[in-house]
Amino acid sequence: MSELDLGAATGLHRRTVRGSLSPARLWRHTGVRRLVILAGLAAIWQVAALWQNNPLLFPTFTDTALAFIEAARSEGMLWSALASVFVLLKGYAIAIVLALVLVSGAVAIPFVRDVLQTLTAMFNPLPAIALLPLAMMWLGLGEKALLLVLVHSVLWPFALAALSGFEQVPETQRLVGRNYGLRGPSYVVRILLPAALPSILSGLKIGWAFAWRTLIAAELVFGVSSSQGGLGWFIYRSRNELLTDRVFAGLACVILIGLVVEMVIFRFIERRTVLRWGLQR
Amino acid sequence: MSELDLGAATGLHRRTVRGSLSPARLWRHTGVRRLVILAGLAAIWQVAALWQNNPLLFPTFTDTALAFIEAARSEGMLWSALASVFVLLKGYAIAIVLALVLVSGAVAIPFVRDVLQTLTAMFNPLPAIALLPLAMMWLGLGEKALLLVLVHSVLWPFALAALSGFEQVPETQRLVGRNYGLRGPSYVVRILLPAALPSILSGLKIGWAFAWRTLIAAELVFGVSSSQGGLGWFIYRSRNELLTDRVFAGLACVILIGLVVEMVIFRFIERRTVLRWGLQR
Amino acid sequence: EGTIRIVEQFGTLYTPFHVMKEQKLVEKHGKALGLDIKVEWAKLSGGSAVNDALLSGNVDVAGAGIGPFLTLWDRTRGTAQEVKIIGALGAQPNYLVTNNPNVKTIKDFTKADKIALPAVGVSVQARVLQIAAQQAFGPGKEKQLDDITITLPHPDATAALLSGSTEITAHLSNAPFQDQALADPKIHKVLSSYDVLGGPVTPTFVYSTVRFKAENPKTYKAFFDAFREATAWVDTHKSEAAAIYVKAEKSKLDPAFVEKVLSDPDVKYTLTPLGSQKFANFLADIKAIKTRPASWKDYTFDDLHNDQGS
Amino acid sequence: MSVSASPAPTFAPAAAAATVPPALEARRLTLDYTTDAGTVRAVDSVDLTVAEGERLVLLGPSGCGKSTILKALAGFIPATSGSILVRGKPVTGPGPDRLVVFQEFDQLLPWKTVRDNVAFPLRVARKVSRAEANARAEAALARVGLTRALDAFPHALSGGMKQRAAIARALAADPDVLLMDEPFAALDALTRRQLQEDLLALAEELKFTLVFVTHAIDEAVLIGTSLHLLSPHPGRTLATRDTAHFGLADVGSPAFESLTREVHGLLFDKAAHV
Amino acid sequence: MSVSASPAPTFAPAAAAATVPPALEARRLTLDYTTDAGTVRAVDSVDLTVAEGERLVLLGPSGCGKSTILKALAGFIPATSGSILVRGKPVTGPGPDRLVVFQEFDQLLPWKTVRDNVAFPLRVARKVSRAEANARAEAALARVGLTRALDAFPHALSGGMKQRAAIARALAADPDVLLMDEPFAALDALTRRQLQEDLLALAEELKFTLVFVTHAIDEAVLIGTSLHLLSPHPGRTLATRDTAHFGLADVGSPAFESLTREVHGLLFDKAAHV
Ligand SMILES: Nc1ncnc2c1ncn2[C@@H]1O[C@H](COP(=O)(O)OP(=O)(O)OP(=O)(O)O)[C@@H](O)[C@H]1O
Ligand SMILES: Nc1ncnc2c1ncn2[C@@H]1O[C@H](COP(=O)(O)OP(=O)(O)OP(=O)(O)O)[C@@H](O)[C@H]1O
Ligand SMILES: O=[N+]([O-])[O-]
Ligand SMILES: [Mg+2]
Ligand SMILES: [Mg+2]
Repeated sequence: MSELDLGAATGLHRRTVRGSLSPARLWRHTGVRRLVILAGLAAIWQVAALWQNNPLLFPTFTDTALAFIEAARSEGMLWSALASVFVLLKGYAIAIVLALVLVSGAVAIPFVRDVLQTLTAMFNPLPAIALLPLAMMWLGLGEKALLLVLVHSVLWPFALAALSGFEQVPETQRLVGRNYGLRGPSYVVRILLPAALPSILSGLKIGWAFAWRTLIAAELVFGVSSSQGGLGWFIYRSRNELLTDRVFAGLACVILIGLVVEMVIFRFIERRTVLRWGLQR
Repeated sequence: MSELDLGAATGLHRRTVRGSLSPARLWRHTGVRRLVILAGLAAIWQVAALWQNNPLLFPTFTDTALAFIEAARSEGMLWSALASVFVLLKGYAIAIVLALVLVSGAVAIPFVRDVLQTLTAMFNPLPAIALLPLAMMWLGLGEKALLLVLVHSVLWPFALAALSGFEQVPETQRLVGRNYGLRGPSYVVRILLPAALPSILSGLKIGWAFAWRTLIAAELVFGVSSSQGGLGWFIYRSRNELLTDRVFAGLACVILIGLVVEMVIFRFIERRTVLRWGLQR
Repeated sequence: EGTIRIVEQFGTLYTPFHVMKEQKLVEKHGKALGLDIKVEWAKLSGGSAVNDALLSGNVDVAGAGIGPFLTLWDRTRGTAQEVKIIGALGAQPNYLVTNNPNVKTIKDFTKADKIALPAVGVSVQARVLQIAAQQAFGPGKEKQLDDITITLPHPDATAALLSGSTEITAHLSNAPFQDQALADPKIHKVLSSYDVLGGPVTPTFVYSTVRFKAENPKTYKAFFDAFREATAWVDTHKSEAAAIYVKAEKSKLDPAFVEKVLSDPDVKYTLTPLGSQKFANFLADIKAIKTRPASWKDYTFDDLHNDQGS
Repeated sequence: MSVSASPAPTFAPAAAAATVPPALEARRLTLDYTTDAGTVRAVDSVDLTVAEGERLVLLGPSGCGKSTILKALAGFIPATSGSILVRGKPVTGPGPDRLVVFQEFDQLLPWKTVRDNVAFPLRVARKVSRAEANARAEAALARVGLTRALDAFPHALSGGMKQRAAIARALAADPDVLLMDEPFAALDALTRRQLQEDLLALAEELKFTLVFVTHAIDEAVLIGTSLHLLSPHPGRTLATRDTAHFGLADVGSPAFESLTREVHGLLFDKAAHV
Repeated sequence: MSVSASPAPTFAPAAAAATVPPALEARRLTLDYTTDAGTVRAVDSVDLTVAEGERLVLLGPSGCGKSTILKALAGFIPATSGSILVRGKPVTGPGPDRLVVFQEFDQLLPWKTVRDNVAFPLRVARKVSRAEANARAEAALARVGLTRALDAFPHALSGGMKQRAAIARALAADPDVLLMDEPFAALDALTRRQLQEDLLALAEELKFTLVFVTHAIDEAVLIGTSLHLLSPHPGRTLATRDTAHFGLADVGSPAFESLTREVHGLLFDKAAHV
């Protein structure tokens, strides 16, 4: 009984592992391994940049780090990043919800699925530039247009991943859900979503990345109607002033946010869900 | 026996269905449903454009169709498209192979997996603009730099999808493969790849779409010495000259290619594999 | 009446706009006309985006290069959306700069050179180079150099040129990038757009729709007066203007450097279009626009018709 | 009971039982699978009737269509021809009135602990509170000997433990009709006998109607009130037998043994395995 | 026989068999699963020896660790302590010399037809041509009665058909050591008896070594040359029995029945189900 007493001891157990300090144990800790990898990459960067000796195109890691600190201190780069993150999260959330609604419709109604697959095949390859005129015409120059572009960049790939995940749910688990009388949204939420969680998570990661790519590209065109701009605008401005170390600092900020989201949020969700449930190794 | 004679009769059976012409039967044919959906979308487009009455921002479907024919005839738009497709396929193929190698390494060696996950979390959110200085410095401004950007845009999302697919392969199937002595590449090719095919296909679709997005965006920056240039350049040029109907014609070309790839190639693969194997509904 | 939405882009040429913003000049002139004007400023990058904003009715007044303007004017002529120039943002040369010591004139370029410019074939810079090629190699040879041009945004092109480690050996540039490049002794000027177009050129214009002016005459007048005042002020207060620029753009550039850029003897802050008609004629020659304007006044509001434009 | 259609209630108005339609009824039920390559007939014109509180056992060789019939009764597979009636009404789809214990090991929801899996149908039905659902789940799991695995996730269970959890889930939900597909196949003799006893006791107590698939003939005779024997693929009715009079006390008795032998003979003596 | 170690070969140097190391040997084998919440001991200090050509049957209640032992012998689970030797050499991982028939229904590869699934290990081993592999696959499938499903994909098979295909796959591959985990649990009585007979005949013919898990005690006595009884979770050795002298002809004989009853008693009489 005590050996199988799963769940309860989890927190305690982890804390024990964390307490010890032997190198082998430390190495087993994901965070530690990641730090080592990051340090390695930083070292490679530094050496490559020193060797190229071309700070206008490729500043060193240390220069970038200094520019980062400087920009964070005096330029409010972190506030710009925060502003970007807010807009991004808004667009991301809208896209995810919309995609889940569409995909739920698609698994329930074959015609909706045809429509969704057609729309995805059509719109997914379109670059943001294609949407600009329409976004401006219908939504003006503000955040709404930016959100449209963001939603476009996240919606289709996430819908593809989610639909594929839903369609891979093992037959028996579908039958179990329907056997208990689950239908419509509650069937999706209580059966398909958890069963397809590995694919959903991979779709969420891909969507997250593309939201960033698009936001940074789109902030150059949009969304600076008000006083400040986001991180994309910071990068663009630095680039226009040939402050390459600041451009890299802005990109490093994107990278850091990406790492935090991946290592803290997504890892946490994975450990708590798909890994714990044996749905993913 | 005859009832279970799977496989052999497939082709014949389909042809029979295709031969008949009752509306209900026709409707059951995916191609027909798709055509109806496309016609509906075209009609919506036409009405919306007529209602907006702003041809410089939003040309009608018919104007776009005329511009398409005109551009295909006298502007060599289709040749531009072909040129784009070739470059795109090159970058796409490199990225897919690279991703599969990395992901195979990641499933075999935990440390490689850490590295891959870290790299993906770091680089996936970076927009193509971030690579520009490095691409110029190391690869010049020709096709190679364009390929670098393409590979970047496909590699990370596809690696994410493939890794997630590999990690979802049911334990028993893994054990069966290893039981027969499969290891390394042959284990990946003969067990993981087919077992993870639904996720791989969704990753391929996402990668395909993003290759297009990136190609069109990147042709504005790279490799366009004025003589040639692909579809992206055609779109950009038309946009600069405010020939909006031609911009839309160029985008329609992207859409058509996307539809063909989805409905002909991907559908075909799916019907022959994951649907037939019961891995996906 | 009472609201005006203005869209600007990035660069030192937009300094009059910063001054208008900083000193609330539009509001001031509005009050003089008995009008409380609400001014909204937006910032976009790229002439296409600016034109889209104007066409979609999201802005009333736009600032963009002569190329995007003439294209838009050509496409909207005779429609409800017809656009005309309110005024130029100032005369400023575009330099062709190179780090290849062998290049003295554009005839010296070889296949080994690459000339960076924004949007091969269609940008202002590309047109200037084509006109220069026509002058250098003869009629019909305007595309002589197109094969060695390459599309690259100004910042990247400047960085590439300065670093000297890429194939880019020349750049048809813009302020302040050309000034930054020329600060490096390895880089020299090959030609100026002033040479090509035979005198000062105003490369960037502020324009609006005919309808906006007709429907909002007072607001328009307030803007025009403010614009004129700001432009005159910048032309005479270079160092204060530089400070305003640095502040407004949160620029990291040295204010002294900005002042130097603004004070370049070739630079003149004026509303009067200069060199634009030659440009329009060239576009008409190569059929990039359908209408050949009889005079620069065809595409300019009548407030400036008494000026010595070209 | 014969192979022909059971008497419909309207034709026997005088009989007391006739006013109550049977809990489950299939008339000339034919079931096909559509595959890539055409149609596979799995079940061919099978009639069966299960009155309220009765226990019908399906017996037949591997691949003869037992699981298919069960899935059709549950409402998952539409009849190609013929009809399925639940309390006299045609089946339109699955529902919690007919709970299924599937043959597959992966029928537990991987994202729920064993306790939550068992409590799940109760929670979905919203008939009881969370605490009550958990209490009932724990009681059902104790019955199948899984108390030590309450908080485990399904992937950490052995095959037999998974099946036991699925059985507990169905029993805890207190359904009108229970459809069980070889539920005891993966269990050891002792557990199997215990669960057989439990099932019979519960059937007496809760009066649910049961359709049960098994390969063990003695289990069939013990569990069922009637047996339905199927021919090899495609499944057709071979014979039916009334076994209501056999109880736990009769196991091993001469009558029991002779019926077992008879059924074995019916199923296999003339069966030509392809 | 007690829970202590079985006599290791080194203690009996005089015996002729001692020069040939046993095909499979486990010494004080302890197996743990590491989960989210800590370690679960599944198997505790089990010793077993299977000589070349012998057939060891593992018997024990559900969840006692039979499948775990099998997976460890196959090389999938490392020993927490103790050791596993194949022909005297420590096991380092899985290999085609020890083919496994798993307990799960999803062990067929979904992307291969039944024929290709069965031919797969032969193709991987590269010992035979494609035509030869297919011929052997078809022969093995005919033996388990699956000729009609040669070209079907696994998802279109019934549970028992999947298990039969998996059995055919293992038999066709002609392994040195065969590890079978309740292979006949989903089969009807006739098919089961046929496959028991086939398995015994093949074992005589091909002289493979077999480790076999079952819940049916009579099947255990019939198939095995020795039985290994395990206690409930965590699995410890309860007893071992030599059953080499029982053949098909003895089924139902008094000696057979008495051993069956004895084993039942050993397994369950004092077994305290949690
Ligand atoms: N999804 C499917 N697609 C096509 N054919 C199927 C499918 N499922 C089952 N069949 C076929 O239908 C027949 C009946 O299958 P079913 O699962 O009902 O058999 P069963 O009686 O339950 O067998 P078992 O005792 O082996 O579980 C089988 O011969 C099988 O080939
Ligand atoms: N992946 C796993 N993670 C954690 N614990 C496991 C895992 N697999 C099995 N167990 C535990 O190990 C014990 C032995 O499991 P095993 O599958 O070997 O049992 P078994 O004897 O084969 O049972 P059955 O007859 O039910 O198949 C079980 O009590 C189970 O709780
Ligand atoms: O267009 N992109 O999102 O890369
Ligand atoms: Mg079945
Ligand atoms: Mg087991």
